[in-house]
Amino acid sequence: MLLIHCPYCEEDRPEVEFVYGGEAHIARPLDPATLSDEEWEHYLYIRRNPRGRHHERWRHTHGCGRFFNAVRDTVSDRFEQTYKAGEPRK
Amino acid sequence: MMRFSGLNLIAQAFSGHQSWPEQWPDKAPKAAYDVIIVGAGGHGLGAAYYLAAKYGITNVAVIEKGWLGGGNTGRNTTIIRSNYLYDESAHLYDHAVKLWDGLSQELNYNVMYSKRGVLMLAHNVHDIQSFKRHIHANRLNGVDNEWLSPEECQAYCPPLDISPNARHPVLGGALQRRGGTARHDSVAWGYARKATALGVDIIQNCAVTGIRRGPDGAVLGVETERGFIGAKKIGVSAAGNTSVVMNMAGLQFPLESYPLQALVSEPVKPIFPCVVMSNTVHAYISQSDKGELVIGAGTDQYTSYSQRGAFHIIEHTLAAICEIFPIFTRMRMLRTWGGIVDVTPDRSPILGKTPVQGLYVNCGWGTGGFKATPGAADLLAHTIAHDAPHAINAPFTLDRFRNGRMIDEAAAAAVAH
Amino acid sequence: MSDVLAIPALAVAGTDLALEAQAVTASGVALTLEAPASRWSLRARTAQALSGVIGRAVPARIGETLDGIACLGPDEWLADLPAGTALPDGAGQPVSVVDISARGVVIRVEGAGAATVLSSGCPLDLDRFAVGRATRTVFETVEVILWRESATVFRVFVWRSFAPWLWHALKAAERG
Amino acid sequence: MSGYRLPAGGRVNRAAPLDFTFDGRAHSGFAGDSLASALVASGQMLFGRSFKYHRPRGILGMGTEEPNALVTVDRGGAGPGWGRRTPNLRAPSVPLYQGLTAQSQNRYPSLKFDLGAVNDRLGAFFPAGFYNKTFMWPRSAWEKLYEPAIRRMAGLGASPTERDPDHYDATYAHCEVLVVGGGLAGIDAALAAAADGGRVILIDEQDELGGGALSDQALWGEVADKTMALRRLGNVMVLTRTTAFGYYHQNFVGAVEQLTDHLAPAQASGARERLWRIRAGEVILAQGAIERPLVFDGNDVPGVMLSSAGRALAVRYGVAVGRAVAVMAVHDSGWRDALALKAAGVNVVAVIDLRGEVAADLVAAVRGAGIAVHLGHAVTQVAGRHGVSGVTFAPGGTGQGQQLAVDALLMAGGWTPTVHLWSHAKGSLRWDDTWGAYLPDVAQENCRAVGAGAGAWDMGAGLALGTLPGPKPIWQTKAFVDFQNDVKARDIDLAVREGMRSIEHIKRYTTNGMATDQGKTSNLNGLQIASGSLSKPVTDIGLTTFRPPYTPQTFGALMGHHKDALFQPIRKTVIDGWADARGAVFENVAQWRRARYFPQGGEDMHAAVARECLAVRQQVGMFDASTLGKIEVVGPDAAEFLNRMYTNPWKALAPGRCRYGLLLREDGFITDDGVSARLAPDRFHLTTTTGGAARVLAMMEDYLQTEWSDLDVWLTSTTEQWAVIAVQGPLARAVIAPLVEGIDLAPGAFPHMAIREGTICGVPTRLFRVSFTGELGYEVNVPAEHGRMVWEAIHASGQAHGITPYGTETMHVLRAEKGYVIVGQDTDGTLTPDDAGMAWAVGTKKPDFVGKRSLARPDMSAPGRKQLVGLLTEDPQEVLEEGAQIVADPDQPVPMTMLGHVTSSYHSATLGRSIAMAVIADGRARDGQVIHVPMPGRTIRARVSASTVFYDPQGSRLDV
Repeated sequence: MLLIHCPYCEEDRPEVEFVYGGEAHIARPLDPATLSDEEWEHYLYIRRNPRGRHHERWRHTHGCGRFFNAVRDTVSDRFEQTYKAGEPRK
Repeated sequence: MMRFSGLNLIAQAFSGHQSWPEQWPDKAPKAAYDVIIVGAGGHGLGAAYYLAAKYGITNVAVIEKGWLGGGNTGRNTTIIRSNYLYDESAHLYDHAVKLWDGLSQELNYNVMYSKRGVLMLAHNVHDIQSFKRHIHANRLNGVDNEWLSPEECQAYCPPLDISPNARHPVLGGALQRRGGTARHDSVAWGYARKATALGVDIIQNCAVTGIRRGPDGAVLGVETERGFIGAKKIGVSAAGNTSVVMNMAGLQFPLESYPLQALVSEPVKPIFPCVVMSNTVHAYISQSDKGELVIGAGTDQYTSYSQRGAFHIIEHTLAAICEIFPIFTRMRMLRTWGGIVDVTPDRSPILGKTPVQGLYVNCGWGTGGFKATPGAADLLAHTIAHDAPHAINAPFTLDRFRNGRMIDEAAAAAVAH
Repeated sequence: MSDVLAIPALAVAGTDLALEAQAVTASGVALTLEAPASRWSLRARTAQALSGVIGRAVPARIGETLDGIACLGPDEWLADLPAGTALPDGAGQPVSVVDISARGVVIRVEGAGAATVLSSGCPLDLDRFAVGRATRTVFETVEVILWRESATVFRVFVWRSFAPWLWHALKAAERG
Repeated sequence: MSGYRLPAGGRVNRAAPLDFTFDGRAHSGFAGDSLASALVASGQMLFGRSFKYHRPRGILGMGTEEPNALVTVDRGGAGPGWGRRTPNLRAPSVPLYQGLTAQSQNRYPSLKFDLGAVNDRLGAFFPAGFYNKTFMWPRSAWEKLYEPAIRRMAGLGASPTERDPDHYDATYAHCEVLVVGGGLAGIDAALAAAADGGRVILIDEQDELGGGALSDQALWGEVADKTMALRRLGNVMVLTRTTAFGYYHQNFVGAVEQLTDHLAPAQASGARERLWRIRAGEVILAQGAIERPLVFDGNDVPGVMLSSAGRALAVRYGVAVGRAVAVMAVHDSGWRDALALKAAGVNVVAVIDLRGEVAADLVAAVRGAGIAVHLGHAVTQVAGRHGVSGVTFAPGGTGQGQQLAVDALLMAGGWTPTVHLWSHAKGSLRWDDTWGAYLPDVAQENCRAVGAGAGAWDMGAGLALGTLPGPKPIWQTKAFVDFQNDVKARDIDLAVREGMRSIEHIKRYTTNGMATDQGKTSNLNGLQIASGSLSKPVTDIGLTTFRPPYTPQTFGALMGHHKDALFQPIRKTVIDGWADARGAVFENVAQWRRARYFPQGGEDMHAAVARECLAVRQQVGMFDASTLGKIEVVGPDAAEFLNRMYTNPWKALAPGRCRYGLLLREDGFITDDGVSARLAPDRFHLTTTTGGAARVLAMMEDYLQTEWSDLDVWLTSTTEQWAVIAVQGPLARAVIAPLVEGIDLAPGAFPHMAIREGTICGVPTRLFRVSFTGELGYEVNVPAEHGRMVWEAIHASGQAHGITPYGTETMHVLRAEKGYVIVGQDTDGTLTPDDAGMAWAVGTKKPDFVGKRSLARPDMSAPGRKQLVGLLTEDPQEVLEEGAQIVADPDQPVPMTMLGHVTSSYHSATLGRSIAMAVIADGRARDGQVIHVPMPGRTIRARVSASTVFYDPQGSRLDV
């Protein structure tokens, strides 16, 4: 069970309080109608899925309820840092 | 290749088994091949074998960063079935089941395909509706799958608790009698042995570090830890690592890689005759020929390449097993392990050509790739040989994520009221 | 042995867990169901914004409590006030005031071993959970809000339909 | 001396004798004994049969490494169908208690005479991997003959076949320092850590602290003093009989504590085992080291065992392992053991060491104790089958042999540091030549290893060997590496010859290290042998990965609380008890249980549902809809937010009015629906499906927080705040009118699809005028605590009008008669709004909503998509099976081209015939066409209706 630092609660909390939210920093296009099918496919489905440093979303669902972002190494599963939603990519 | 047989085994016994040859030779890579397969799991080795055996392409290398069969092939719970809902899936998986039948003889290697039946339990009205839909569709597709009452389920699998007081009572089940298990390592080894006998090179401990493309964009070969190896065509069968390999060719894929755990109990005398799956309770169990209860757990929620999962997944899995099979609470867990499964948005595989000329892919099998091994391998070989998909894998293209023609078995089983 | 008989009975009861008025865990901690109260889920972008609308001071830091109001998240508060208390509904204001008085119940866990009993299913380090703190968390798979009233009293807020399961899980906690 | 019990010594309590049975024979031992020590004391050296060849086996070790002496212990049942039998327990780890009943395993008919031992005679035909090479002809024989035979041979002990009356406890724990291993190194680490004042947990698998020191009488005093010191500290928790089995991410360690299995069943109360889920700041691993067996011809005869086991038996338990004992050593520790045994009163006759030179003080001491010394020699042969009757040893293992009459032989093959947990946590390892083993190197977690497990303990010097040198070629020997799985040195050699070059392949091919001991005594020997066969250094062959658990752990302990009634919460509404008392039949829907129908006087479901349906159509019915998901959406931007989420427009909805909302996923497929009401300009009361409540709330939070965080709107789940009672039927108004205050129920004042707030039975209500039946209807929302009271009041008020409670099955029929869709039944995750015939619910003028862009993808509007339509069977009494498949041509060969399937199908009592809904390719264009439903043995004909509305198509019954 991972131990995750919630940037809102400012505490390390157990993974079972959190829900994983997939890759971070994929903003929903402001005007989807103007996107090509390929661009829309990219938004919906294409993921970096890197082996190594991964920017990802978590939600402290059973805690403060907030989504936030994290940088985690997908080989060691170690968190490098977590930061609040809306902050720039670290 | 020395023929394997009971007689030969007896003959060898009298000479102390001193004359068995290597099952596959360890080869140094040649400068170039007609086809390179990246990934020496069952799917990749099988593709090499079918390229050589069915399509006459023998100048083939299978390149593996670790040891052959060391990825998901050697880490899964070996369930084989083809009772899928959609025509596309049913045809795909049944192609595999047909190849499983006779694979031991074809490879002259006993892969121990055991048609002990796969029983999927229904626990609520929605399950019944969904299973009946599968059963009818399977029947009209020529795939066996039949409905059992709770009492028939228990007769088929005596340890099953069918008490109506259970939290999730068993309301019936769908049984595919041709479903079952096989011996996972033997599949990889059998393909490796037969493929190498036909001229295929297997190169282990040789990580691919890049895919070289020519000015026209077509593949030229792979960069590896042991230097560049040329290839006219490259087939990627790298399971959880597919995204990484595809990145080397400049492609981003609709894939995410998740940890998936499994476990076995200590070996006990035969008690569990079939394979039982319960999607509602999240339990998957069979008993190996060695006597261990083989139990599939769920995926962790986050992407990972660590081949390691969280303990609470194991807690939930064993609670689910004991809910359906309360007699097993005193059994003991012997070993857990993890694999990396690559999951597509519709949880169906991608099997076919890629936007890069000469680059072919077989990925996205998620938690269910083992059962498809011979079928997927054959279809990848076909696609590579003809530079065009077979009719069976034609629907499993990348395009579907653009045009919306998904093959979403899980969505078809949607739960809501 | 009584426990031998009790467990099969529980299994047969299966779907029929019910709350008693009061129970004692195996390790001697008393469980009681608190009387109904007036409870709200309060939401606003800041403590000040909320405070201005409801006319009460609210804690600004997550986990803090003040006069029956707990800060659960950066924009979320739980008000747990005496039955019959009224709050302005904040109409037209950038706040959300939602009555949840009936949504759940509060199980009071009381005794020297209260933290120990809760630790049977709650993954938080309760030794480090100060008196006066409140937080949303889980007990095994069930979401709860934990509010530490004193060294030996925890109040566990849980949605109504999960309460029987939680009650019996707490009752079953053996560690003494 | 009774049997093999030494006249004095040991840590057993000779004043507390205990009776027990093994294979039905009575024995006795003392408190403090393990089953193994008590049996050896009774002269029992044969404990079990090996897995593959059924060879007779004794004990190899006296700890968790034991591969051979596995037994079944039966602690008795609790009535018919309940039992406490546990297979595969390691006899050395089974504490003795009064009345213990143990059985040997994997033998038939008896331990001494086992028919399965024929496998041993035929062993030459069953080398490693033999099953890959045979059993293939004739093909049909695999299923009928070979596989059943192989499966019958499987397993060791027998699985329990009865339910387990015991229960299991679980807990979380937190500490600053966790020490795993309670030997002196662990005790010292715990004492040092405790001095910092933080919380310390010390875990040890044995029933008392001390570890290896318990086999060294000189250290007993130190262990006792330090244990006392630990117990006096307020910040240290000592857990004995507790095994740390797995080391997971960020210092999360799983451990299982045995609570009652060491007690006689009559004394045992409470949970059997407790799962400890520990989060530690720092982990200190003090797991010690495990002695390695020596690999030579005959090393598995009962009576040949690890030197440390002989020592533990003598020193800790006061038991002589034999009348005349020899030690075969390649390591100094064997010499020390010989002296310890001698001191304890065991007749040690010789120490044989392959090394030509051994520390002079050891040699002198051993000689001084009257023990013969044979340097530069190796045992080459062991006489005896069920027990040792003598050994042959020779210079260099190959010279002229001499015989020695002994009945026990101890093997001192060196030590393997226990690095299992270290490896679980992905710590790296380094090869150490002096230990001939891997040692912890770089930790990935805040973790360190101490003591023998870290290579930091003086075990003496020695050799690291693959096999002892012997006179015969390897393929003629029966020199065991993995004792339980019967893996011999020659199997590893064969695997290498057949091309297995990695230790993973060798392991999988031979099964070396895959037995219940998970290779604790076999891994390193296997590695050394493979290294020799491949002529490559050990470090080039790799190391198999250690995976949790360290030792096997009970399913029960790992599932913790989640047994029986506590497996998963079952959610019930406040009205559930009323339904239960009236004999309702329930169904599970998501986590909820819901009343499905209310049979009366022996009715079956068909009859009950028909009666309930007619009551609603003709008079009035009441239905518990409390499980519907509810979300309160509040804030100035509430309407804007809903407008972006749902397919249809929301901004113009007037307060006091309701609207049906259709929710798509971003991929364009329907995910949920529900009727929602606008209570005020900035307040909405949403409903979702029962199963979709949590999913919809999570999805909405996601968009709100991460895409549209500028909107001032908040979401609150109110599912359980409100009990919901649907009152439906032409007499619905008459039923509720007497109970409602503050709401004008007149049709003009309170039309269909409106909401009003007032009171009912004196409690506040949000009263919806909505209908999922097609009749005049209300959904009475009241705070849940009043739900039961209001339900009963409505029921009482309805008596005069013939009110009938109905369940989900009737609800399904009524809505199907009206063609209302159930998301998840008539739609699955592959239908668009147009597919479901709900294009009307899509706001075409809205520039965007969740899922809109996906609907414009080429395939989402391509011809041939499956569409939801009605179906009427030609035979009106034929009710189609839900899930049945539909074809155009029933005579086509298999595989058939299927057009779609039946999603909902019922007998409609109202219409006096069957009705169905189906999704069919180009369904709406097939209006009036006959389609076919092929069932086993027959085909059913039905006619397509583009409309799914079978009853009151004008909706006239709603507007009354």
